Amino acid sequence: MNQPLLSVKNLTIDYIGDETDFRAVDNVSFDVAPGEVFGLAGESGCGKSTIAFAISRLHRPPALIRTGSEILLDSREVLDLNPQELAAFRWREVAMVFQSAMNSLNPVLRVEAQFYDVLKTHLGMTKAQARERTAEMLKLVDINPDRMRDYPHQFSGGMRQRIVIAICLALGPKMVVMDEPTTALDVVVQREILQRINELRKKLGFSVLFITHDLGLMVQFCDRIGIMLGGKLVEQNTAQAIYRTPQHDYTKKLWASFPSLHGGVLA
Amino acid sequence: MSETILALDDATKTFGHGAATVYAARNISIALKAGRALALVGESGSGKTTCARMAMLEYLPNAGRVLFKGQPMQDAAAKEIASYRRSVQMIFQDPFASLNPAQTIAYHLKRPLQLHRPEIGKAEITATIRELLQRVKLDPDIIAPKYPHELSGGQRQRVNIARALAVKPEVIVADEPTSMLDVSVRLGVLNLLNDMKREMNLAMLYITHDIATARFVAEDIAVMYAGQIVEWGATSEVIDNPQHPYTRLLLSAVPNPDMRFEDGGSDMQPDHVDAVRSLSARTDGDLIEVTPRHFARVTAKA
Amino acid sequence: MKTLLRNRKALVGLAIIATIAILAIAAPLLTEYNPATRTGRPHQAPSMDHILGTTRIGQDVFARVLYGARTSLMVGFGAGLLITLVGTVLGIVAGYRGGKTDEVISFFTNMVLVVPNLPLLLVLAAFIGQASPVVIALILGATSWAWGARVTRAETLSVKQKDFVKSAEMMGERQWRIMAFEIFPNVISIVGINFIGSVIFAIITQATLEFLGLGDPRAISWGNMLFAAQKASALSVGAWWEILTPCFALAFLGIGMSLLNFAVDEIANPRLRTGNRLGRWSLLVRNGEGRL
Amino acid sequence: QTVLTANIEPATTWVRNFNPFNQTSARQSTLDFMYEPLIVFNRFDDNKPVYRLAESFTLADDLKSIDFKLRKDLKWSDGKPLTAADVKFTYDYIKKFPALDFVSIWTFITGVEAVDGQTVRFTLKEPSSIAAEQLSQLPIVPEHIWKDIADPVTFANENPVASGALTEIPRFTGQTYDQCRNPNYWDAASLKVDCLRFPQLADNNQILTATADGTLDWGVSFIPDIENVYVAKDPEHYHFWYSPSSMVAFLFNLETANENNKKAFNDLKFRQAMSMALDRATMIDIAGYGYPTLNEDPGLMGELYKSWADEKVAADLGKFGKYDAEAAKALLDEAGYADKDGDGFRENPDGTKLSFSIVVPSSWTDWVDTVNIAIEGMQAAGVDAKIETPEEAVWTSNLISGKFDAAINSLPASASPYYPYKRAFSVADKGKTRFTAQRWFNPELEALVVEFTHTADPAKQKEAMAKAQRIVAENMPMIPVFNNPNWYQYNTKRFTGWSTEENPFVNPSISRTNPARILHLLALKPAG
Amino acid sequence: MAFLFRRLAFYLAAFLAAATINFFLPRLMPGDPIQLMFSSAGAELPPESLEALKLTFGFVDGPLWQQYLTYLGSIFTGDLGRSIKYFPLPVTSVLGHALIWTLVLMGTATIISFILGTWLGVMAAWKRGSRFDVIVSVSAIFATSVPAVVTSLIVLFVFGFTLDWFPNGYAADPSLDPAFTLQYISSVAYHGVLPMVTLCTVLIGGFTVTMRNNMINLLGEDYIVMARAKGLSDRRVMLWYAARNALLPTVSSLAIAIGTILGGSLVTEVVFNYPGLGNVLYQAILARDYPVIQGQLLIMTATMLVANFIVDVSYVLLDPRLKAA
Ligand SMILES: Nc1ncnc2c1ncn2[C@@H]1O[C@H](COP(=O)(O)OP(=O)(O)OP(=O)(O)O)[C@@H](O)[C@H]1O
Ligand SMILES: Nc1ncnc2c1ncn2[C@@H]1O[C@H](COP(=O)(O)OP(=O)(O)OP(=O)(O)O)[C@@H](O)[C@H]1O
Ligand SMILES: [Mg+2]
Ligand SMILES: [Mg+2]
Ligand code: NI
Repeated sequence: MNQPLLSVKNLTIDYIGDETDFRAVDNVSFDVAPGEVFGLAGESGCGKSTIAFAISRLHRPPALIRTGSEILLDSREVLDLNPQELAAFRWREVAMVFQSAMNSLNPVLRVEAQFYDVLKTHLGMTKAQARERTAEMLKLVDINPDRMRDYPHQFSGGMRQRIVIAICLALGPKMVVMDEPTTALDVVVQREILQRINELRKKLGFSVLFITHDLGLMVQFCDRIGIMLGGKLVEQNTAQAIYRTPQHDYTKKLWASFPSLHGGVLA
Repeated sequence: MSETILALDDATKTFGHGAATVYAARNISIALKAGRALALVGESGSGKTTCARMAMLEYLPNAGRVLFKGQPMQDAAAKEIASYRRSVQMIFQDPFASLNPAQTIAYHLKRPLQLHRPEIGKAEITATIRELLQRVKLDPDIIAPKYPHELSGGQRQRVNIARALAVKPEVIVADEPTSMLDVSVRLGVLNLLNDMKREMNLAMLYITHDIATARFVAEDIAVMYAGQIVEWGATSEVIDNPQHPYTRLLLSAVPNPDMRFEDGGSDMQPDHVDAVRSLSARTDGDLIEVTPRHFARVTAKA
Repeated sequence: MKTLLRNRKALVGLAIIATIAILAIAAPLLTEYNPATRTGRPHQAPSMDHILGTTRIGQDVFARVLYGARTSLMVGFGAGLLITLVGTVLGIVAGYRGGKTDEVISFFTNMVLVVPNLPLLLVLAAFIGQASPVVIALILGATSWAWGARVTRAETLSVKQKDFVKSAEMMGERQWRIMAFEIFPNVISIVGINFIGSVIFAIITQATLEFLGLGDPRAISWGNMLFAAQKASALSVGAWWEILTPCFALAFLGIGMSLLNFAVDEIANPRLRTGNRLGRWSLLVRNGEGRL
Repeated sequence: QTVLTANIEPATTWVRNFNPFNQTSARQSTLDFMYEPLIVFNRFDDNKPVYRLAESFTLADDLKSIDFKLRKDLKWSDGKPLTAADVKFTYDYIKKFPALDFVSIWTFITGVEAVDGQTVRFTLKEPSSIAAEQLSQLPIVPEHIWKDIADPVTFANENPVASGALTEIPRFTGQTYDQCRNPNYWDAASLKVDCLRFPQLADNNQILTATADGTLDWGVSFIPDIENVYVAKDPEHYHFWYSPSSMVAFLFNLETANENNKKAFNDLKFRQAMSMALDRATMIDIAGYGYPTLNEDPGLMGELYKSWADEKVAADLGKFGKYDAEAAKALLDEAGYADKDGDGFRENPDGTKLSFSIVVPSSWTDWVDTVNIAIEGMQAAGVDAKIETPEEAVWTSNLISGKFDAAINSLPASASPYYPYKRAFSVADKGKTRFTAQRWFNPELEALVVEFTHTADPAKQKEAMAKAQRIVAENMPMIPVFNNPNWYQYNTKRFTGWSTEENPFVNPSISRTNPARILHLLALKPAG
Repeated sequence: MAFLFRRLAFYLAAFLAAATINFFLPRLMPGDPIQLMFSSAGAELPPESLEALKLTFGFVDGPLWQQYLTYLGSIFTGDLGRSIKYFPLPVTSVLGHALIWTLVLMGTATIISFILGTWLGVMAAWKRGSRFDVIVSVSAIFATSVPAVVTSLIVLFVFGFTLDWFPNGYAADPSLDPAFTLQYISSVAYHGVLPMVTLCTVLIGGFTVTMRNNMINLLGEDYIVMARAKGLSDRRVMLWYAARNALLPTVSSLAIAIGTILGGSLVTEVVFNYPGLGNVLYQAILARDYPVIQGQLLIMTATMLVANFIVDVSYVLLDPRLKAA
């Protein structure tokens, strides 16, 4: 493998409690190559989102990234960035789609304003320039640019999700973190969106860190997959290997719990 | 063929009025039979829950009937409703929300017994509760005194099932019973439902958006879109030989690890999807029996 | 309850209230003076004989403040209970029953909410004339339930949506049982907040009414102490002990109740809880054991 | 310009109302200062008449009519002449508008006529020796102004045309107003003060502040601990003098609805015992800061009407007016009041329960304290007395309607005991004023009171009063405890000539109830 | 829009109901103003003049329903009768005058404490757990829990009496005439300091706490996290995303707070002898000045209704989600 884009090393994250701490991520290491889709799977609460947050350094107290953890993006230590560098780093280099994209748009701001925010902060665009760029991005995700003056609640869930993705791609980031971007959507919409992302990825060449608990979907979409259990990364391999020849018991168990469309149970 | 226990007959339910009328369910006819499960699948907002609620008499259809053993239930007397309540039980989607956080598991199981099986004496209640918990493979000594938040999602859903079974129902309505559960425990719950259905000869309405689990649980399947049933028939028949474009679209969108996006898994064209949607949303046309006991809605080409 | 005791704010609040309650109960042991009678010369400054001095006509301020605590606590908790009871019942019934019942109750609730409370109470107290603490508690109960009813109703509406209520309905549970056993236990934190808030409100309002001379001056209470002190121009003649003592007593009790209020708030809404962990977090960061 | 700052009435804001007929809402500086009385009777100088608008009066021998002769060349403040026609107009006017007749003068007179430009004659309903005093209470208003006023009842008279010393209002705000010299005042030569200034003071605290910092020259307020709070601030200039004023007394409702209590209340021995149970010295000392004057006279004369007191009455019955706890108990024992059921309190001789409350307005704290001390004494004597503190308005209406057991009450000060007796013991007033609250009436006494007004001979008057006070003292319908002080503080920094304890030439109060305040004002002159 | 109409209908109904209570309440109070005046007017008023007084104040008793109808009519014509205590001023002018001062005092105090309290709440929530947060939260608790009576008395004692920095009463120096002069306005400001400080202390805690709690709840929202992920400056996230949205519920609490404010200002006005509505009401109650009490309650209720309505409207305007509904 050539030089990885993202390299997470020995990442350990605790949630500090009143008396005891909770280790949400335990010594996790993985790499994501440029243009690659890396999937993180595991059951609820195993620490997937915690990792995603750490990459953009979005954690707030009481989350604590333990000393010794490293997150390198393009060989730059993300954890050492100062506030200005961090501000510039966020969204330009790593953008993020959240678990509930439905709620990640500010309900009282027009869509346009939420684009403008990013474009102005990072590229210093004027309103007019930003509008142009917004239209461009919306077209990319199949949303009529005329609707940019609408408020989020006027869009359906799938549309909102696509808007978030459009905002994500507005600056052409090197990496997009997607934290269960489609859980709330039905399969048809889910499929539509993932296909769109796949196309864009091919066109724009960003890497994706893809988080979901749907293993079937993950195998379809990802190049490599990491399986998490209780904060630990228990298995990491190419998608096909995870599918065909799971090594860890937990991975096997996961597959065993999927009823398939055509047989009894998968695997 | 086993007897039909509960049926919706040409039931329609609307919300709002005037221009804002939403047809949550339109001319729905379904029949639940003893020992068989009917799966309702379809995208979010297609009216699945509405059907379930009508079946539960939570609200009455604006048009059409709810038939319980052939008896229309819309204007049944309170007494009949009470016996209906005892015969038709529901399992909810969210195992967190469907148990009262302020009451113990034992309480949850005790209430239906007290309400609907007065023949069970005080002393026997505890024994019955133990029995119920054991049946859903939970350890009564550990689980009964606990509060819902002390249980895992899978355990909670089992408690829900036990509660539904407590009154010895004839019909179970399960609205997405596993969608909130972790993948690893899903199958266990589905297996349990399957077993119960067989052992107790229950009629079951199984609602899901996951066609794969529908196949696992249900003998029959009905596909809904925008408040209408677009296709229904035996599960294997519908999945292997889909007739309606929306059913096909739905099947093609189901994640399939055997098909990488690169390998042609990404063949859903937006134009095609839109076309299917607008076609499926049309309200003209009828359910036509395509092959024996396999119906699909046929709409005249525009 | 355990969570309550683990909360530092709650602990301090409870300690304050307990202290006041104990002082009030043990009043006869702590002072030999009768709070109602003259036991010394007028306006004696605090001394060994009269720890907090004497009032204008020579009553012992310390004795009065101790016995006055009984009144404040009694009115506070009595009225608080009443307000909460009415508010909770109306709130749950309106929220759960919906429809006409809700419309009627909500109309009254909103109406009571838009009539300014203190002025109304003032008029009511004047109307009743020489409102004794018990009467004040009663009129507070009758006029101040609206806020509680409103929040309880709102909370009931959200609890009502929960599947477990649906489930109970489909099981054929009676309405009152659903309200009492399914809904009530789940709005208990709101009821708790309402209760503590009402107690604070009742204590403050009683003191205010009495301070304005609308209470029964025979009652031994903090509000009356303020009223008497103000009447005797205690500030102008430099008898600060007469006016500051009830002031601080009221403030102290208010703070205790408020702390409890905030604690219950935090327990009901864990997001608000800060607790110990942020301190521990900062410590760990300072020790270089981690960062963000 | 010399401006004298005074405080007459507490108020939260001044309302510009100088309608002299309005007794409740007009500014209290309206009468006397703005509308000159016909005559002022100086209570502090043997009730001698001081002639103001009138230069003399003549009472007919049969006491059935009275003539007032006005001074020559009197003028209204707008320069128009003031004549007997104005006086006649005024009395006819208030007959037409009974709402203006605040002393019900038309129940006292039957007619008024202007004999000539300077003389008016009133005919009286009954012979009265005090007609001049009665008739001097009402203001005289200018006909040329008032005849055009459609609704004199609500008329606020914002820019008064009047006859008194200070008629001009150059400045009036909600928080202060000035009342200045009448350009046409007949007695301008005597008036050395150009303006009176009245700052609005809402409560004791504010009054106290304004008094203590020397803002006020002339004050009539209760100041607690005055030696320290006021005098000590500037002993050279700040003074006070508290002369006796209205009498404060306890009373029992002889017609109370409570039958058991009624028995005791109607028992003279019970009333006398209760009187002896009252520790008046402590009341004065504690409740009154030592300011009131002791009143132990069962005949109600006290310090105030000392000159009218009959020493024999005091000698015979005086002991019932004095605090004597043991004697009180002994008298109760003797009368048969004993604690038969062992609850610690005495019952009626027939064994029925005796228990009553003394009502007192809640906001009158000094009285509340007084009642508390009274109750201590009564309870010590074994009588179950309690306190009840309704609001002032309720207290008043209960006293008037007789819905109470026992009360504390006051009788205003006056020139002679005639007024208190008339106020308190006229059966015609029953249920109309709070002064008859005790509901004790005695035809013999009433006859004596009438007799008093039917003679102008001081000796006969004194004799009537002596008889009257013996009846009162024997029956003890009221239990006097003290006389309220006549609150009065004065500041000699800017003005001198004050009425003082050493030179008490006039009632020093500036309040509306004292018409002699105009005399006081005329005596003041700028200091230095 | 339909929503607003419904509210409007409710407000009208509420107003009528409140007006009815207003009518009956004072009439049920024991003791009447005439007797009260009569008793305090002293001895020289003979009992006969009681009738004269009743005439003066128009206390001629018609049947109750007739009085009620007249009263309802008078509400809509704005003629609330004449005050008894401030006779013969019409109630409207008594209240109008007081209203100005209450607006000066309450308005300023509300604005100051709303802005300051909101700002403190925002900062405290943002710096969650910091020393700033601890200090602000604790002081807010203290401020909210101390009754207005106590606060005003202590403030008066410390700054009015002991230190003597500020006047103990009045709305302005009585020796100045009301005018738009610098001198008069600064005198108003100087006299307003203590009551203002008191009111602000009473009010600010509530605003701070509400805002802090709202903020904390909001800070967990996905769109806030997303705003941070977008690389926006902290300031912008705090103000444009969090504070703005957190303000919405605060605005609605403001309407309810008006009631508290009225109550708090009543006590403050009484303690500081400030010539505002609260003080007038208090005096009117003591004097049984029914017309003023009635007018006063009416005004207060109307104020509350208008405030609520403004909040309703602004809520709809501020929150696009509600526009659709
Ligand atoms: N603010 C917090 N304080 C304390 N514990 C937390 C906090 N946030 C998350 N956790 C805990 O950390 C663990 C990991 O959480 P995380 O959100 O990363 O899980 P996840 O894998 O994303 O789960 P899901 O699939 O449900 O989104 C969980 O057990 C959770 O309870
Ligand atoms: N109480 C209601 N009031 C108004 N509209 C409703 C109501 N309940 C459902 N609807 C509408 O009816 C339609 C069908 O809703 P329903 O809940 O039956 O869908 P569903 O298929 O169960 O969806 P999901 O998979 O999200 O649960 C939706 O458009 C929904 O918005
Ligand atoms: Mg997650
Ligand atoms: Mg559903
Ligand atoms: Ni009473």
